[in-house]
This record gives sequence, structure tokens and C-alpha cells, in this order.
Amino acid sequence: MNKLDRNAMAARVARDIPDGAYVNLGIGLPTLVADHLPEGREIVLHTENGLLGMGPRPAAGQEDPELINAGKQPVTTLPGAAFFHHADSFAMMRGGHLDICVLGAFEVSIAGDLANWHTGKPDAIPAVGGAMDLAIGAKRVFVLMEALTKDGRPKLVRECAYPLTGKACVSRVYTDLATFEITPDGVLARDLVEGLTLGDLEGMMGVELRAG
Amino acid sequence: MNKLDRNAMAARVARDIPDGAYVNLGIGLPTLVADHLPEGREIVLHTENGLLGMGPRPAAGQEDPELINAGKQPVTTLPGAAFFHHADSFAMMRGGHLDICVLGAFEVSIAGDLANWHTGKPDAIPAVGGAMDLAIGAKRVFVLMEALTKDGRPKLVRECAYPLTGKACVSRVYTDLATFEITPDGVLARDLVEGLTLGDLEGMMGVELRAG
Amino acid sequence: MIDKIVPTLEAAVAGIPDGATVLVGGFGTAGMPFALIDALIAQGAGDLTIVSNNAGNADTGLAALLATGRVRKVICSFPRQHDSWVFDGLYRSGEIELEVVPQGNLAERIRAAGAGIGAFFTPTGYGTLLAEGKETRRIDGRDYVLEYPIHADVALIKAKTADRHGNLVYNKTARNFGPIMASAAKLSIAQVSEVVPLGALDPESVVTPGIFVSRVVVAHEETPPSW
Amino acid sequence: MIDKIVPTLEAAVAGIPDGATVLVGGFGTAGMPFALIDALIAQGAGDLTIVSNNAGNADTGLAALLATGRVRKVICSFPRQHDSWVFDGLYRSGEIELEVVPQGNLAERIRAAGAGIGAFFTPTGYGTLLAEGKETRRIDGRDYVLEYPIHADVALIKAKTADRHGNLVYNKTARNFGPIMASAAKLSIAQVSEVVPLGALDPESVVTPGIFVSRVVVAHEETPPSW
Repeated sequence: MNKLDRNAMAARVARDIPDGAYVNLGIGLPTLVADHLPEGREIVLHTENGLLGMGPRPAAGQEDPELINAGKQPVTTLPGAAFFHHADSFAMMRGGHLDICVLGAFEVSIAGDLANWHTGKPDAIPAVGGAMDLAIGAKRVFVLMEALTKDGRPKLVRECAYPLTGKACVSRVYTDLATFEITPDGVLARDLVEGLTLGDLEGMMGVELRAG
Repeated sequence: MNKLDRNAMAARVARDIPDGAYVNLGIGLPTLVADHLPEGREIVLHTENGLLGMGPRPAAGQEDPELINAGKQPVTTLPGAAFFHHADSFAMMRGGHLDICVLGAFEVSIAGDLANWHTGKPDAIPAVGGAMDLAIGAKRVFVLMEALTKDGRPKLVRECAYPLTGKACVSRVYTDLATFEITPDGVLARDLVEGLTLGDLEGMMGVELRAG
Repeated sequence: MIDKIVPTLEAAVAGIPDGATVLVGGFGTAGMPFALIDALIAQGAGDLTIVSNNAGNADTGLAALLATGRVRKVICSFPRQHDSWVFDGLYRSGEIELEVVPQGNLAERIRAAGAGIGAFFTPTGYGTLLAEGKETRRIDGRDYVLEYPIHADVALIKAKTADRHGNLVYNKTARNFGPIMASAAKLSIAQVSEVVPLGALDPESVVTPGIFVSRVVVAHEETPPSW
Repeated sequence: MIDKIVPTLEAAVAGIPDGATVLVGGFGTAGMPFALIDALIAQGAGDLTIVSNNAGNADTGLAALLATGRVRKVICSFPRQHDSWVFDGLYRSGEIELEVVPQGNLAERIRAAGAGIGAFFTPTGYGTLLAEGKETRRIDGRDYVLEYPIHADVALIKAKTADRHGNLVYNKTARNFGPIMASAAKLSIAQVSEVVPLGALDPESVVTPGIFVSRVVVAHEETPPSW
């Protein structure tokens, strides 16, 4: 069984982003999706700190401290870009105008609940940023994450143990083992990596899956 | 007794608008206030259809059909003007950012209730426009109206008979007979026209007044 | 490739279904999308709910649409005007429903739809006929009325300049309801005076980002005076 | 004559009282009004409530203000960062209160304060720890949480260019919270890179109309990188 590496995972998501889509890529692994958007598709990237039409990181020396993304990294603008303030930016998200949002996660439940903001540890300082807005802030919310934690526990779960970011908000989960479609009738698994059967996968994840 | 004419009434209001004020002038008689703003004061006029820094009517032939005021009459912009959309414009009003709003009225009650949008006639088609927003849309709401109806009934009343535009929203009423300050402790009358006593005025208006 | 520019007014209004709720921009004639309204009349959709500041003037624009009998209901702030005879006639004969909304609540309800807000407490209208039957609440010593968003199927708006992404800038007080209406409809259609190449609009000055715009059509028309 | 330009940073922050609620613009270092924050530190007001997206980075700006011990409470979306050691220390030792608000609710609550909205139903946060104890409601099949406006005494923001009326335009993503914060405070203070003559700003492109701005001060400073 060959798990997908981070670039292959990002490329897998990128393949499903259609021409013309308005997309927000979350911090961390999802940011990598931008590097794999298929040639010939025009995709408009949103960053919640007030920009549509975000372009790639500028060349060294060309960074502008006042042109950054949600991860506070330097970016550029593409032709057709627009700046707006924070209330307008989050109105755009909350109002369901983005086609797709790609997020990382600690856990996703089979009902599409998302946990990605808080470890729940009693001594952790809570910090949510835009996570809860992103969770409900697109027509479709894709999660991109490893299927298992470092110690081998599944991250697609019956019910989230971590504090929730949003309820029933995830449409699809892309992982290094398979892609999971969250539906009202259960979870469909597809794109299983070579050498992995649906039965194997069910065993590893501990939830019921159907071929999708 | 010399009642003030319309221009004198407008000039009386204009005298009380301080330098630097942000002001909305309602349709009708209040619009006339703009012609009487004292020299040397810089006053910024708001029109609720999306403009701060409204200037006077342009010269004949210079009208722009896309540059109008709330009364749908052609206007101009002054240096320092800004355009904005309707939600922002009414947020500006509702949020209490305007210093003064000057409105016409059918009736004002001694509690500061305002009636200026609807005659209440059963066959009238209701139409409110921005009246209710203006009524609550400034730090101070001034009413400019004749003190009496054409058939001699007072328009400053104990309780409004016409349907309300807003409750307890009027600060001051400028009329052709006197200026009335609405306070929690009752109505103060000042600036009585020559030849009119407070007693006369009380008799005409049918409400208790104090010299202010 | 994103290209929201459509070649004809007919293509611009294609697919608007019977029963649609349609936001129509404009305050007076400024920002009123006359060409799109005419195209909607020609297109033929009926049983419409129209949301606009007014309910038509004289015999053109919204008034012409109302005259076709294809409008079931009007939601507006100020239907009655000296030249609103088309609406007045339909209303008095019971052929059209009317919901009157204070102008700022109308704007905020449209904005709320675009912004994903479920409802909001507004002070405007409290204690008046237009708040009768509505939920109220005293918050921090002030009285408010609960108002709900106005979601729409279609928005017809007018802007000055667009690019192929649908980014828009407006002209003066013709901006009015355009930006919020664009955000509140599933299908937002803008008529513009000109289209410029992508990148020609300054990102700092774009008023409506293209994400809110579905179709753009060029319509050369003189704005008639409102006065 | 309206002239909101003040000559010094000291004059810009004069009169900020103890106990004030202060909105501080910026997302990362972009739009962070460092000069005004330093002036507030020098001015000495205490017992402050600070509303900002973050709770300070490294030892400058907001972090320096927190380090003075003059901040009672922070309302923000994301206090915890790799370099938020000043805040972290105060929080862990119980010397500062924290209210964490999802970023979009934070923005909308600030906007609501400026817009005179009494409260609003937002879907963000529903069903999470951050909505515990809050009023909820199901509207049209979706669940919402009721959130209240954040009114402030003071806003400290950064813009690019101003005129003497206080009209502002911003630079790129340094715009962020500036426009809504300017609208939500009784005393809104903007530091800008330059002042231009009245009339030099295009009325179509003004982002914050001067009505929302109380004082403007020119501060020449390099924005440090956020990365």
C-alpha cells in the first residue's frame, strides 16, 4: 500500500476544483493545493483578510508586508483582483459565495462535523481565527488531512472527540489513503490507494463505508 | 404677529448647525436649509442614496441623471465627497453618525414622537421611503414645519393622531411661530415671533410650554 | 477561463423562471437597469416578486414590467409617486401585493441575505405600523424590531464598468442598491456601459468583486432624468 | 472648517480615558497602527479592553501595550501564536481576561456597532464551545447564534492616505479591520502615510468616509514583515 505524499494529496484535491471556481485554501496542507491547480483552469483564490484574486508568493525581495494571506505569508495579486474589508470578506464567506473551501482537520465525523481549532487540552489557550467561519463559509467544504494520526488512530470518526469547529459542514475528505464523500446516507469511499481494499479501509477507520 | 416665512424658517435652523457638522436635510422644506447655511462654516451634507459632501444644484445643462439627491433632484459633489452603497448609507444613519437630521412633519408630540410618513387614510397607498430611518438616524433630529395646519390646528400635539414614523426621536421643532425644545421635563419654547406671548402660544398649541 | 460577458440582453436574462424573486437596482432612474428590465419583459417570466426601492415611474422600466401583469408582489420602500399610476392602478384593483419596508431595513435585509445573516434587530420602524406583528426586543435600553433577510433568485443591476470576471465599479449615486443586490441573488446580472480588460480595474477601487456577479452585458443607454 | 489632521501622535491619542474599550486594527502587521499603539503606551491610559484580531506578537505593538499591565481584557479571534509570549504569560498567570470570538463574528459585531444593529443571528460557531450559553434559533432550516455589537470608545487604525475631512483609502490587505473599526468607536484615530489636499481623493474610491474619522495623524513607519 502506497500512501499518497503531501503533494499527491494536494494534487488530488486540485483535480476536483473546476474552472471558474472561487476557492479559499486554509492554512497548512491546504495551501499546497495552489501549487497543483491544473493548467488551463482559471481559479480565483480568496484570502479572508480581504483579497480575491490572490496570486503566488512573490520572488525574494519583492515581498510587500501589506500584501499577505491568512497565514500571514507574502502573496501577490493577479489581474482581476479586488481588496475589501474584513466584514465584507467574512460576509462573502458566511453568505455562501465561495464555491469551495479546503481545510485541514484533527477529526471529521461521518455526519460531516469538523474539529480543527482546539485540542481541548485544559491548559491550551483557545484561538479560533477564521476556522469556524471557513467551516460554514463555502458551498462545499473539503477537508484535506492524513487518514490516521501519527499513532495510527483514524481521523474520520463516528463522533468527534475534539471540540467542534462546525456541525455537519464537511462535504468531502481527501486523505492519503482514500477520498471520502460525506452523504446523508453514509460515507462513500473512493480513490483507494493501490493495494488497499474497502474492507481494509473500514477496518482501519472503524466506521462503515460504501464504495462510491 | 409676523410669522416667519419659509426662508426665514430655514435660516433659523441653519443658524443652529455648527461648523463641521454632518447633516441630512429631508425632502421639502428642510432642503431649503442648504441655501441658508452661514458663511464660513463647513458643513457636510449627506443624502441617503449614497453620498456625503453633496453640493448645490448644478447650473442648467450641467445636470447628471446619475448624481441626484433623495428627492431625485440633480445635485453636485463638493471636494471631499464620497459615494457609497445603500446599506452603508443607512448604516451611517442608523449607527448615529450624522450630527443632525432636519425633517418635515405632519405632527410632533410633546414626547418627541414623529408622524410624517402616512396620512392614515384608509385608501392611501403606504410609502415610507427613508422616513423611519431618518427619524432615528442622527444624534439630533430637528423638525422644521409650520406650527399650525392650514385650517389652524396645532401640529405640536399631546399625542400624534397620524401613524408614527418614530417614537421619542425628535430633539427640537422649528416653526414659523417659535422653536420648541423637546426635553424629558417638557417642552421649552423660545424664539417666539414678535408680538406672540408664551400664553398666546400655549393657547394656540394646546400643550403646556415653558420658556426656554 | 472565466468570462461572464454575454453577447446580448436576451442571453443576459435567459432562464429566469416563473415565480422568481427579482431584485431590481436603482434609486430614481439612477442605477435603474432599464435594458435588463426590457429584456425581462421580452423574456416573459411571470408570477414575479419584485424587490426595488420604488414601484415604477411613468410607463417605462419597472412600470412597464408591472403593466404586463406578470408581477405578483412588490417589496419596496416607496411605491407612491406622482407618476406611479401603473402600480397605483394595480394596487387599488387588488391585482398586486405590496410589502412596504423602510428603506434602510430594505437595504439591510438585502445585505443580510448576501452576508449569511439569519435575522437582525433594527431600531428603524419600532413602534410604527410597519413593525406591527413583528418580534421586538429591548437591548441596552433601546427598542428594536427583528427583520429577516430578503433572498432572491435574480438581481438586475446597472454598473458603469466591468471586466470579464464580473468585477464592477459604479457611477456616482447610481451605485445605490447595486452592490448589495448583487450579493443577495443566486443569479446576478449587471448591465454596464463598458467592459475593460482584466487588470484594468484598480483592485483597491473595485466596488463589487466578481464573485457576486453571474453575467455582464453591455447596454448603451442614456439615463433619463429623474426630475 | 473641518481639519481632523493633528500635528503629533501625542495629540492623536490625547484624552483616551482609563477603562476605555479600544479597537486596534491590523491582521498580522498589515494595518497594525504601531505608532498609535506606542503613543497610547506613552499616554498611559489603563484598565483597557482591547479588541483586535490577535493579542500581540513578539515585544512590540500590542504586545508592548499588554506588557505595561494596562490591559484588563482582550477580545480577539486568535491570541495564540508562536510569538505571543507576552499575552500567553499574562493569560496563564490570570492577569488578563480573554474573550475568543470567531473572526467573522468579530468583524460582524464591530460592523453591527457602527451600523446601529442591536444584535444579529450568525451561523458561525453554532454547536461549538464558543456558542455555549448563547441564544440560538433555527431560521429557515439553519441554526444560528445571536451575537451582539462591540461598541468602542476608541479605534486606532492605519490607512494609506487621508484628506483633512478624514476620508481614507487603504493599502492592499492592510485595509482589513480599519473601515469597520472606524465606524464603531466614538473616537476614531487613523495614522496615515500621507495627507492630500481635499478633493484629491476620488469620491468613487474613498473607502472610509470622513464622517467615521475623528483624528488623523501622519506617521512614517515601515511595516515590519509578518512572516
